[in-house]
Amino acid sequence: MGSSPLNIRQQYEKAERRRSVTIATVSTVLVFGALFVLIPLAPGWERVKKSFFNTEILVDTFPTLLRAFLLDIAIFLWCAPAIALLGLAIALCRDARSPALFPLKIFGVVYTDIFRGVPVILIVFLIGFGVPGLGLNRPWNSPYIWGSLALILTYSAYVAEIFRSGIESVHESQRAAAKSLGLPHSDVMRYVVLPQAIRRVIPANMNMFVALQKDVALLSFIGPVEILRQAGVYKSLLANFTPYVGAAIIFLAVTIPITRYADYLIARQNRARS
Amino acid sequence: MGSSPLNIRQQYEKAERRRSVTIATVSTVLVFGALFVLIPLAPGWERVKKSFFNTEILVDTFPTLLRAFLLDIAIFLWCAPAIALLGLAIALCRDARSPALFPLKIFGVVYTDIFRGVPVILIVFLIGFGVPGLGLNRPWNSPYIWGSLALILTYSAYVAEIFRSGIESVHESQRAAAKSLGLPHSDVMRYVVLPQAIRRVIPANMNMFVALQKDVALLSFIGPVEILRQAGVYKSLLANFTPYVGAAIIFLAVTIPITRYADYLIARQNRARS
Amino acid sequence: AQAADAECAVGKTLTEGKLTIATGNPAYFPWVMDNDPASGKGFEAAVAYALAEEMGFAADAVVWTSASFDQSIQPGAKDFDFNLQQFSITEEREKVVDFSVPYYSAAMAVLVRQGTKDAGATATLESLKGLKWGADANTTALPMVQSIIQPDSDPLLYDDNTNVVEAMKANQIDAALFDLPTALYLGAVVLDDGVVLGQFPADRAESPDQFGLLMEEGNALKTCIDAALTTLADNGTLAAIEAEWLQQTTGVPVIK
Amino acid sequence: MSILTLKNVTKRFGAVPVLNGIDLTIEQGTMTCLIGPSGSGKSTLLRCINLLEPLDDGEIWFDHTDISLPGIDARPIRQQIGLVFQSYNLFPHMTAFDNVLLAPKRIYRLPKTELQPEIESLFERFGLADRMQHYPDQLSGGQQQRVAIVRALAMKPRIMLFDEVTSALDPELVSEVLDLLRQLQADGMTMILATHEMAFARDVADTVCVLDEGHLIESGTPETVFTSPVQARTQQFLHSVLTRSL
Amino acid sequence: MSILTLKNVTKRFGAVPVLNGIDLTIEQGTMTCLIGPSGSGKSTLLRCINLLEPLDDGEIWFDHTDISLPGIDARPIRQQIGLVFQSYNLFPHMTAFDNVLLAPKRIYRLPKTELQPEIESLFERFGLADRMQHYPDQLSGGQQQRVAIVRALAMKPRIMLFDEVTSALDPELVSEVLDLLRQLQADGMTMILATHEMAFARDVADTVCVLDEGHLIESGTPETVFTSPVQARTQQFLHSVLTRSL
Ligand SMILES: Nc1ncnc2c1ncn2[C@@H]1O[C@H](COP(=O)(O)OP(=O)(O)OP(=O)(O)O)[C@@H](O)[C@H]1O
Ligand SMILES: Nc1ncnc2c1ncn2[C@@H]1O[C@H](COP(=O)(O)OP(=O)(O)OP(=O)(O)O)[C@@H](O)[C@H]1O
Ligand SMILES: [Mg+2]
Ligand SMILES: [Mg+2]
Repeated sequence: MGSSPLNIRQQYEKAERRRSVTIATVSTVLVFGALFVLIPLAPGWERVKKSFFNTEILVDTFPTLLRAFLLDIAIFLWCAPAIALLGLAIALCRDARSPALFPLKIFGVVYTDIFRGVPVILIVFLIGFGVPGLGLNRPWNSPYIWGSLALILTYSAYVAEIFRSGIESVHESQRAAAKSLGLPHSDVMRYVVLPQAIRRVIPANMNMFVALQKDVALLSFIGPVEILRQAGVYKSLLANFTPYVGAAIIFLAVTIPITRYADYLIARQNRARS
Repeated sequence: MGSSPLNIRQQYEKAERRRSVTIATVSTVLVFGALFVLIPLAPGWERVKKSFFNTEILVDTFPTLLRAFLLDIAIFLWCAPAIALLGLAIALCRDARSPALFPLKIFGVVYTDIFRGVPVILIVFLIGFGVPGLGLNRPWNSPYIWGSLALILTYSAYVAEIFRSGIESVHESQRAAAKSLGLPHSDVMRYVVLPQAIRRVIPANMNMFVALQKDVALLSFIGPVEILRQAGVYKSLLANFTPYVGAAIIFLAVTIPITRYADYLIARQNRARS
Repeated sequence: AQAADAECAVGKTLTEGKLTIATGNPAYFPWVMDNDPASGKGFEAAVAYALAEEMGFAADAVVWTSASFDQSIQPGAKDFDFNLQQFSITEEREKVVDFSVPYYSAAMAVLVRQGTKDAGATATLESLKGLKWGADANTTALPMVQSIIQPDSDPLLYDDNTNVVEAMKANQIDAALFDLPTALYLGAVVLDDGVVLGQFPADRAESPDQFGLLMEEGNALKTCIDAALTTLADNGTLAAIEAEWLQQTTGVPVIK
Repeated sequence: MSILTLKNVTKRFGAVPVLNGIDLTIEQGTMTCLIGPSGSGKSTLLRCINLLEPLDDGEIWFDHTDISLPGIDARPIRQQIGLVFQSYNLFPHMTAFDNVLLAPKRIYRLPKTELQPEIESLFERFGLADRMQHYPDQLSGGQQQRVAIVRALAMKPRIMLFDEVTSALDPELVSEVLDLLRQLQADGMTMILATHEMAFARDVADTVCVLDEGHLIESGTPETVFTSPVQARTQQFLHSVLTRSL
Repeated sequence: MSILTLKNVTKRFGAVPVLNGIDLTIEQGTMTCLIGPSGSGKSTLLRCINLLEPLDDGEIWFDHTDISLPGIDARPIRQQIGLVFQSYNLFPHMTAFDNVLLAPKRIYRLPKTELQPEIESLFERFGLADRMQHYPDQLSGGQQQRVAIVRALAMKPRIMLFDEVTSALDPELVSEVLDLLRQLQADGMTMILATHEMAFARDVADTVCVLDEGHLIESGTPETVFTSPVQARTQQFLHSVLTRSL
């Protein structure tokens, strides 16, 4: 058996694997080595390190940042369901096919155009500061309410487009099959199209909700002390940017697992489809 | 011919059309009527109008805002090609299949994870203030350069994922067909896979570039006076939010046509595929 | 007089019997020490308590809250009776909100790093023109830079003092304009090698920079506050607080 | 007794005519096979009969009603006219049983328990009893098509339309579906089939209709159409399809 | 004279065996048809011969080289072994001409002008001269498959592999592709075909091989295999496929 073809193949594969691991190790060591050796040689490294990578400040501020991040999570948790519902409603508006529902369709189009077209931060300013001024009294003028609404309106426009693409991806024959059984339009949607459409766009929506999680931070511009504002407060007090690095770390800890998982779901779906 | 079936159908369609136009008109009038009548009845409307929809201020500040927007466009114009190239390079890294190229693949994964996981604004701070602090001298420490780099790094992570999905959407048989002719891997990519992949992801990338156009505004946080900052300056000077409305109008004028066009391209592609 | 003033504020505050005062988050040295206005330490914190007392509120009737400039100029109900945060009084702002009579007249000062001074920058308009300028976009420093100094290249703008200073550290800008106490503090503490190059005197004829308390437009409390502030100014209390908390400003050359 | 009568049925997509004045009468209990080249309008004709496409002209009489009139409520009619497609038939997120259950449950608003025995007996009759709780992707193509047919039968239609129900199947799986069709024919179901299975058509059809570019160019018993077609176009079509497999 | 010899060819996907020790010898200038149920491994076998899949065991001798050795440069070998698939053959973003031109141009690094006459004559020979500047989606399925075959021929291969090149075609278009294969056979090309076209296989194949679950269960002249198969499984497969179309 020593020189059988099977053995040749296995030996070859083993050698290939060994070679690849060697290359991987060497190149990784080289790249990181270069980063760790070269950057500290820069004349301003000490200053940058003090300003951006100050361990002491990181340790001191991290717990508070983490606490502030709870507010991000809370805002996220009440916005996400609202966004999903509103997004779905608007997607259904845009999908309206009967000519009598044309105004709904137009409404959906205008809505998504406006809220996808303006930077989130402007919407947050305009709604977060504008609506309360219409004469609402506490607690109804809270920036939490109106800031959240700004996020909900903006993101539901994106989510609506995702739902719509999901609805359109359900093959026309599925609708035809359901209709040909005599089911009314609402049942066709509810039992046949939506269950399939929603399942398909879960990964895309997860990516959207990662983006939302990051944009919750924009609420800080109208008052709420969430993680970005808290980092900003520390930055001002300590004249040091390390708290931002701390915030970045916290964000990565949340967003990487979710994006990875969404990517995994998308890849699985693509495999299943082909 | 007066009562032929053809005529019945045409009459019916005409009636339907008339009905739908009526509904559309009435409901549009109702909705906008409600908005225009009810909102001004709110007790704070006068104040909100003065703060947000101040025609005088809008007219005064609009030309300057428009000029500031030229900076956004300039930054966009030099970032977009860099993002496309870097994104493509990283997508190719992630697509590497040979085990010897595994390190490249890992690099691609880590890169996209980090830059998709951290809010853009944090990256802008960290790179825009951090790198110049390493001791670069003018003009090499310019916030335009490093702020742009922050955008390029962030967006190329997203664009890379889009390119990757495009590359993966090219059917495996296309690669097999090219390989079976004896073409080397680089030619398979260059002549067969990429031309198809890139064409397919053009609409998705267009949406990405609309988002970039909006995020260029974040550069204002590290110095450049682009449209959002210019609006902010006016806001401070005039204690009035109308300039933000002006900025929103300018953004809409640019983003709506592009998103509409991208949506149209996507819809056409979907039709072609099914 | 005390009794009359005390009655003046009755029924006009946000919460009956309490005086709600807003300041920034964070509040900066030397206006408020350690970001803790309730300690009464720092110029503005001390002014706030003196004013409260003058208006008939005990120290424990003072409630602190925080509100940014944007929150303060948003139309509609405010969450504070007044906001003191080095707001400069300007004509345009007066159209949207109310200001009290001034409680401080700020000299504006030019902050640079030692390297810039070594390179030959001097306290003359001529020399300042050639520098690369930065400023806090939300303050009146920007119009001053543009109207008085008229620099050769457009200034870069930032959201707060710290970002301005960071841009200085990164060598992206040479000089920035702050009110004098802030400039002295940033130059001495935040920048390792900061130098206050010169100042524009507070009592200059055109566009003096004066800080006032910011209130919702038409706030009934305004007359009470103005009366109390005038009393504090007249009886020397304000001057005493200024002497205690703000550094000596002599020795900073006047820009020619 | 005729159950379905088409008169001058005409359909355009945009300006492109797809059906050009089709006249056709279907007798109760017969099997009609539609043959013809790709793109000749077979699918469109079936979709028009099922009211999935509105007509541009012509009439479709079902019993004593013109069901092609605009504005008519299509749902009760569709329940009487079953339609099974070439592919994408079953709802992939439901088990075979739920696929069949959905329409009766929603339309008659009956509880599952009441419908269950009847549906189960349908599954049993067509040899699918052990597949009821499977999802479509756990079934072979032939099984999927049979479940799709059962689903249409559960609404107790009076006519069944089949649109190339075997074209997407692996050659080995075709026969099990054709066997089911024979079984339905034996039960006396009225059926219209668009098909490329010439051998089957010749074997079991009562009438064969040849479509070409939206025209009904030939129609008659299988013997007539296959052995002595009148139209040159029919001869040509039959030649190109049949030379290979004979 | 044998041109290709498979010895004990074995392939697994993960733990699933797909080819179980196939032994097969192909003579120069013959046509071999692979038949067998769906999933029996026909496509996989062709892909292994084209070196698109590495073997797990066994040898593939092409002339006097074992081309299955790991680490061998597959490209010059693939140029000698053409492969045409069931579908997704042509590059949709190139004209028919450019599809054919790509490989010779990149591999021999010759200018277009030098290659043009030869390629044009290929197109002419197979009746596609007027389709050279069309894009694939402007061609019918049969024309696409013929261009794909021309593309493989342009590399002057010594063997051609065909993987169900007619399965995705409308029935009317099948014959034009089969005609082209007959033409190649007349030219003396060595060919291996995976196919469901039993009539064609019986007509023109020199050898018919029956695959079942990765085993080569039967192999011989068409007469032997179709009329008196040895294996029960072959009989059963032929029965299910042939009863319908006869
Ligand atoms: N929704 C549609 N919009 C526009 N044209 C259509 C539509 N559906 C079908 N057609 C066109 O109508 C013609 C007839 O199509 P149909 O599907 O009825 O043919 P068929 O006989 O069923 O063909 P096949 O055997 O390929 O199924 C074709 O030319 C087709 O392109
Ligand atoms: N890349 C792959 N990964 C895992 N399994 C595979 C892969 N390719 C094929 N198979 C499996 O190998 C078996 C043989 O597949 P193959 O495509 O060779 O069959 P076939 O005889 O060509 O069938 P058909 O007639 O349907 O084309 C099947 O069970 C298939 O699921
Ligand atoms: Mg059809
Ligand atoms: Mg195959």
